[in-house]
Amino acid sequence: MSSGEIFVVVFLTAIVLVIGGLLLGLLLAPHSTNPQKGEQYESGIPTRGTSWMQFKVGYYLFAILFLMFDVETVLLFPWAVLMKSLGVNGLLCVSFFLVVLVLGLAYAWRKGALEWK
Amino acid sequence: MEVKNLRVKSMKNEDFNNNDYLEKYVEELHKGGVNVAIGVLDDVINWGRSHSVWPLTFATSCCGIEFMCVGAARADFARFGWEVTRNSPRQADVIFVAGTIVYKMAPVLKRLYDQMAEPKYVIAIGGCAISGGPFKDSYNVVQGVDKIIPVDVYVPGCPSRPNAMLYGMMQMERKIKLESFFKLPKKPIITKEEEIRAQIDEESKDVKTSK
Amino acid sequence: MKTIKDIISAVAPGVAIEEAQYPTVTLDPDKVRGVAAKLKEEGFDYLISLTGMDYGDKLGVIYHLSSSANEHKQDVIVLKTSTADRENPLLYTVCDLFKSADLYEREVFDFFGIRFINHPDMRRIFLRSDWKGFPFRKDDDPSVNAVPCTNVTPSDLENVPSITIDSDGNVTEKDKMLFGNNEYVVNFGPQHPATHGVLHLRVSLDGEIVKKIDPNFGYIHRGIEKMSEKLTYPQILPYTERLDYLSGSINRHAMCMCVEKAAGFEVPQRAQYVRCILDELTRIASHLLGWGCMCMDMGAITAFIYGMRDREHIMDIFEESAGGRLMTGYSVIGGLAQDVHPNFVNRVKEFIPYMRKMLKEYHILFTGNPIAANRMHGIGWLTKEEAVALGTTGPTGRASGWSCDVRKIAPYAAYDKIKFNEILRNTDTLKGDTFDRYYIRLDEVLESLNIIEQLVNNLPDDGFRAKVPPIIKLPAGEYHQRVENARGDFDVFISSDGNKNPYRVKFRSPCMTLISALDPLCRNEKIADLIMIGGSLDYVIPCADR
Amino acid sequence: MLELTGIINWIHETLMANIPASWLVSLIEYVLIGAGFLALYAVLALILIYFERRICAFFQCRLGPNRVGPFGVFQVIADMVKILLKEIISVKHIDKVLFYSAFFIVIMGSFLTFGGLQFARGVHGADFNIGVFYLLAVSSISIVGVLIAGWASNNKYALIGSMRAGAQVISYELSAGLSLLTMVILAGSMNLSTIIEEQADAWFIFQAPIPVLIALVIYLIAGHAETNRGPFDLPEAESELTAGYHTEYSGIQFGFFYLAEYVNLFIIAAIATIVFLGGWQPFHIVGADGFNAVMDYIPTWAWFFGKAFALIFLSLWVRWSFPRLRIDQLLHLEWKILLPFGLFNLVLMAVWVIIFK
Amino acid sequence: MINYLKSIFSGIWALMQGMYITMLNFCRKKVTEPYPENRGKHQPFERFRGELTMPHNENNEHKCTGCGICQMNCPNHTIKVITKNITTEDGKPKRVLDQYLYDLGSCIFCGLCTQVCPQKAIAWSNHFEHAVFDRSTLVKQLNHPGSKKVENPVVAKPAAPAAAAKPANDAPKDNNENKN
Repeated sequence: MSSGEIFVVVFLTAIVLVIGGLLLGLLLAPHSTNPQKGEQYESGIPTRGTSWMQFKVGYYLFAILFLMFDVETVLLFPWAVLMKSLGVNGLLCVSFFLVVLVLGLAYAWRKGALEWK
Repeated sequence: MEVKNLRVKSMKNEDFNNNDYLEKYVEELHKGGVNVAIGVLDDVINWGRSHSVWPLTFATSCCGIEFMCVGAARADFARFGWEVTRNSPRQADVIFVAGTIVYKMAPVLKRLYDQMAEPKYVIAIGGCAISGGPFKDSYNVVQGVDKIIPVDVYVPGCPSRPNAMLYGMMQMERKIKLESFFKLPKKPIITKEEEIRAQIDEESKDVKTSK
Repeated sequence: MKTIKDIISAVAPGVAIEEAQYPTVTLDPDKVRGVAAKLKEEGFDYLISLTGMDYGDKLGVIYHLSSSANEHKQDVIVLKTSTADRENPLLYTVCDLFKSADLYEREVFDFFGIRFINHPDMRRIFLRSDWKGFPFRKDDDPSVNAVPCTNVTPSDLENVPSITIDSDGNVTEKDKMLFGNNEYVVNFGPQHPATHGVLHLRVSLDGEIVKKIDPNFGYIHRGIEKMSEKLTYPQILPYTERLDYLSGSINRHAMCMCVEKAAGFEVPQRAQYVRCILDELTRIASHLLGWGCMCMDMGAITAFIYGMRDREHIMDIFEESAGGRLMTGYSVIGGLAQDVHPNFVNRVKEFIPYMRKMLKEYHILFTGNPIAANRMHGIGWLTKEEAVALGTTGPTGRASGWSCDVRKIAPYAAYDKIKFNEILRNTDTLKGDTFDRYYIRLDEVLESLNIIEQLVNNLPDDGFRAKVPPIIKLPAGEYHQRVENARGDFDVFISSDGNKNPYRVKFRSPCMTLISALDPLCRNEKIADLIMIGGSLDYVIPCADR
Repeated sequence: MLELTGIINWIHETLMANIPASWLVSLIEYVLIGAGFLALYAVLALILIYFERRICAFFQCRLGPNRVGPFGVFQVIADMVKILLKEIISVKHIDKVLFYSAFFIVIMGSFLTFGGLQFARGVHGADFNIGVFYLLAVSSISIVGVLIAGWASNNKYALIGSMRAGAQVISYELSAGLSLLTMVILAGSMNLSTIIEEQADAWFIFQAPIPVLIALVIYLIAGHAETNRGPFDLPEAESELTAGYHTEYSGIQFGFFYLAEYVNLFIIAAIATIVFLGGWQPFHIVGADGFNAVMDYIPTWAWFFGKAFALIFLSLWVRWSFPRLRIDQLLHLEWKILLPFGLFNLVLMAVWVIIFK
Repeated sequence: MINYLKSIFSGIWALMQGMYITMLNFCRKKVTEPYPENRGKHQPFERFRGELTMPHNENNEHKCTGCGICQMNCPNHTIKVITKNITTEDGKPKRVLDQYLYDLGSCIFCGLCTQVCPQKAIAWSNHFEHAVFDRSTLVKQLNHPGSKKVENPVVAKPAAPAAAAKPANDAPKDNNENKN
């Protein structure tokens, strides 16, 4: 049996699990209604205004940093697999790449981009 | 399930107070006759539900400290499987009204209770929650939470000992075991419908305008 | 050194000084502010409490002032003022002089309807904004208010009225909104695991950063002070325990002492010693819980459970002798309800070395933990001046270097017979951060153990209770008693008209001032810090709400 | 021998012998595989929940669940029954599509990762030649679920929680990836089967102790953070945000988050076991044949789960010892400690491989 | 750089010490009281105020005269003493206790009632298992049905060991002399 087939089977099983569980809850569980039930919970006090507002950019900055570094890491995987056969030459070539990466990190560090503000 | 078949580990039926209430309760439930298949299913489901009662972390005053003691090492309600205290009413099964409820808090308690998912239960702990207790004569204290939400078990004390709370929780467990799952919910819901409705309409207006 | 009378006659020339328990000065409403300002210059910078009064024909306010300087630490000056206008009573605010007056004056407005000119925030503090009447007025009928079923709307909470008067004497009233329309305001509490009760904090956030906090009280306001006016003195005792339930015995002790002093009862030494032991045990229990809760606020649930585990030993001692765990009901007017249990001394003696050992473990587990230490160091600075202005007494004040321990300032019961140190932190920098407030509690536990050790080894044997008449009546007058409870300066103020019921009872809650410190401490810190600073202040809401 | 391969082969042969149509055999086998995965998934989650509750209680000087069934083992079953039959509240003012897809994505992420593991000799799910890559990819799907759960709920606690989750998980993804990258250098392959085969004589941790140990520690910390468990439980920080991103979810919806949290815990331990500790390979000492034979006698699945549960115990121990990090500490730990160490370790491993291999 | 490494290693060391403490507690004896199993064996301490009782002797007699002092002293009207007038055998009218109602649901266990009772007719028991489903069952009648006041109050002592508090009048002799 191929891995692709197993992947599809696992995928379908997950769908069955979620939908089955949800259906069980929706069909069998008791229900009651009252006007406050669907309201958002905020420690028992009505919410002020909407929650969907512009949010702080800080979280987003880290997302960008992540994107940069993660793509670089992904690029290293092929080298890693062949590391043994490439030997010292491979390491030297990649180390140039790594130095750029480290410099980037050092720059971000120095600039204070890694601080939470 | 009959009352006499009720089993709580290491406790006898005679050890519990107020058994006559449960007998009456079962009698009322069985009025229309019980389907055997559903009866067995009920027992299985109620076995699960009664052993997994997750409380909402809700405490207003002194009884709240004793409630914390119930969760701590000495009394340890984790033994019964009740230790998964949820902070969101959506995920909680039982609300322990541990402490005084004043006029300002009453709507909050009501809202929390309303927001809980069925099946839900209320345990009133301590004199304040049962009857206003020490503050019966106060101008600002609700004289018993049963005025605003239906209460299943009353645990007296001021504040009640941790073990008394465990006892109250075992009473709750017994009551859940007797219920008929497929007939839930059947508790009266005391609501001043129009009031709450009107207010919520207004709030959603607020939301829209601020968008 | 100037005597207190010199100071008063200097700042308020020509005013009669009444010789009661403390030097008392009665002033016209428009003079109070000037005198208070001058007194503050003279070093009387700590406003202990501000008590509203209904004299029947007049409505008034009593100010208790004291000093943070060593020179006058033991002195208390009482200022009184009143207005005859019951329809629209107006007084001048002192909240710009003493920050703590901010909440006190709101409380007086809530209870008596006295509005304070120039006070920036004249909202109701404890009762709902739609409450009718002012419950502490003698002629008020609170029964017109029904149990409400709906929450007040957010905008109702934010509408801040204030009243100002310009130089020409024109009174203007205006309303403003507390938060802007686009602010991200999140409610923390009343049902929240980390607000230590039912405090409601409206927090304006910018991402993770706290911009402004508006504490909203009253979710557990039971009106104990008003109820006390209808109760006899022994009947008030159980209610004092339910104010700050974590220092219940200490509060009860305060009330007992106040009545005993006023009525002139002699309390046996044994009772006094046992009361002190109980007080210190209560303090340890409270600090353990406070420590545990603070750890839990920071996510260390195990530490919380350890604190609670060791607290149970104290609960056992209480239960065995007094018959109650939290509410001991042990001190009564004249002494103790019953003699201590024969096991009492042994249990206490066993507990002391056990607790010392556990304290070491706490330090290794949590104090030394780099995550915890990093979170606490340098967060939530409270300078000494700020602490005095806010009136944050107790461990919080002492962590900022303000020596404010009532056990030292005005020793009561057996505290003058034993040797102990007042624990202070950061006396050189006069600044206290969250770590100081955290650490001082564990140090105080250690010191309390020392106190208990001295007391329990020298327990006198002269009976546990004095003879008191079955009906206790206090002579007309005003009585004030300060004690150091686990959170700070807890005061009982009784105004008696000679009956068996008090005319007015006021409890000075240390917690209310602690909560008022939340906003200045948490600004520009993170949400996680807000929770942690709240834990380090260790307030108990029912004490603040009363 | 108590190996599972025998059972699997037996089932396959029985089916082949009795059912003529090969497509039907395949179908039945698919269903069996699905059911097997489902059962393993659920049972593991239940065992882990029980395990955690008991262990946590023991760390806290108390007993933990012990009253439902012998030693309280049926406690989690009761919980499951309860949570399955709890009402699902229809919350107002939400983004319905996102709200209902959030837990679906979370479950999908953890289930697909689960399907890529190797449980014993010959018992494994999808085995790609880019296995490590696959695991990294699918395990990071869960965070999308968490993010949209917080956003769709229209709840302020949930939103802050999910924002934190976003910043946290993507940051730690980096370190997890780097430490796996380091191991790929040593293994020379991304195929999980090959990686495990490579460790037949000695687990990787014994082949190159220093770099592998550093990588293991980094991976465990990062993995712990990715599962949002204490001391990295900022997204649901109970004392701050009540229930964090799943505040508005009730009944089985919340149950899915709960389930995924525990299975993710297992997945992190399992990946660490496979990549660092030899997967299902028994403990072998080169040359000591008698000893090796004894070790071989223990079934491979027992080796795998034993190692995984040892790592899980470590993780619980950490969780119940430490306070929660604050968000700036969290990012400090990742960007200023783990990432530099990870990069350094990468070079160290490369040098190690060049010198010793 | 050195500081950076130092801080990391000292941090790891401190964290490991913390883990050592939790492991220590992991191996310690657990402090949990197995509550429902230890019922009867490990009741709360004798003095624990669990419930107000009126001790009756073997002849179903109690010591309450129905004076109502406890009712007056109760801060929140938990006690209600209902008396009735009867004629004794020798023809005199007499006021005796009819019903002694005690509302467990609002009692605050302050102990004032037992402290002031001149007859020591009421006492605390340390029973604490009171949880019920029905609020009305918490209002209890303390005098047993058909009971009457004991004729010679000097003989009988209260049966309950938890005679909570001595009344104020019983306090030891004047303390002033002990002082100096």
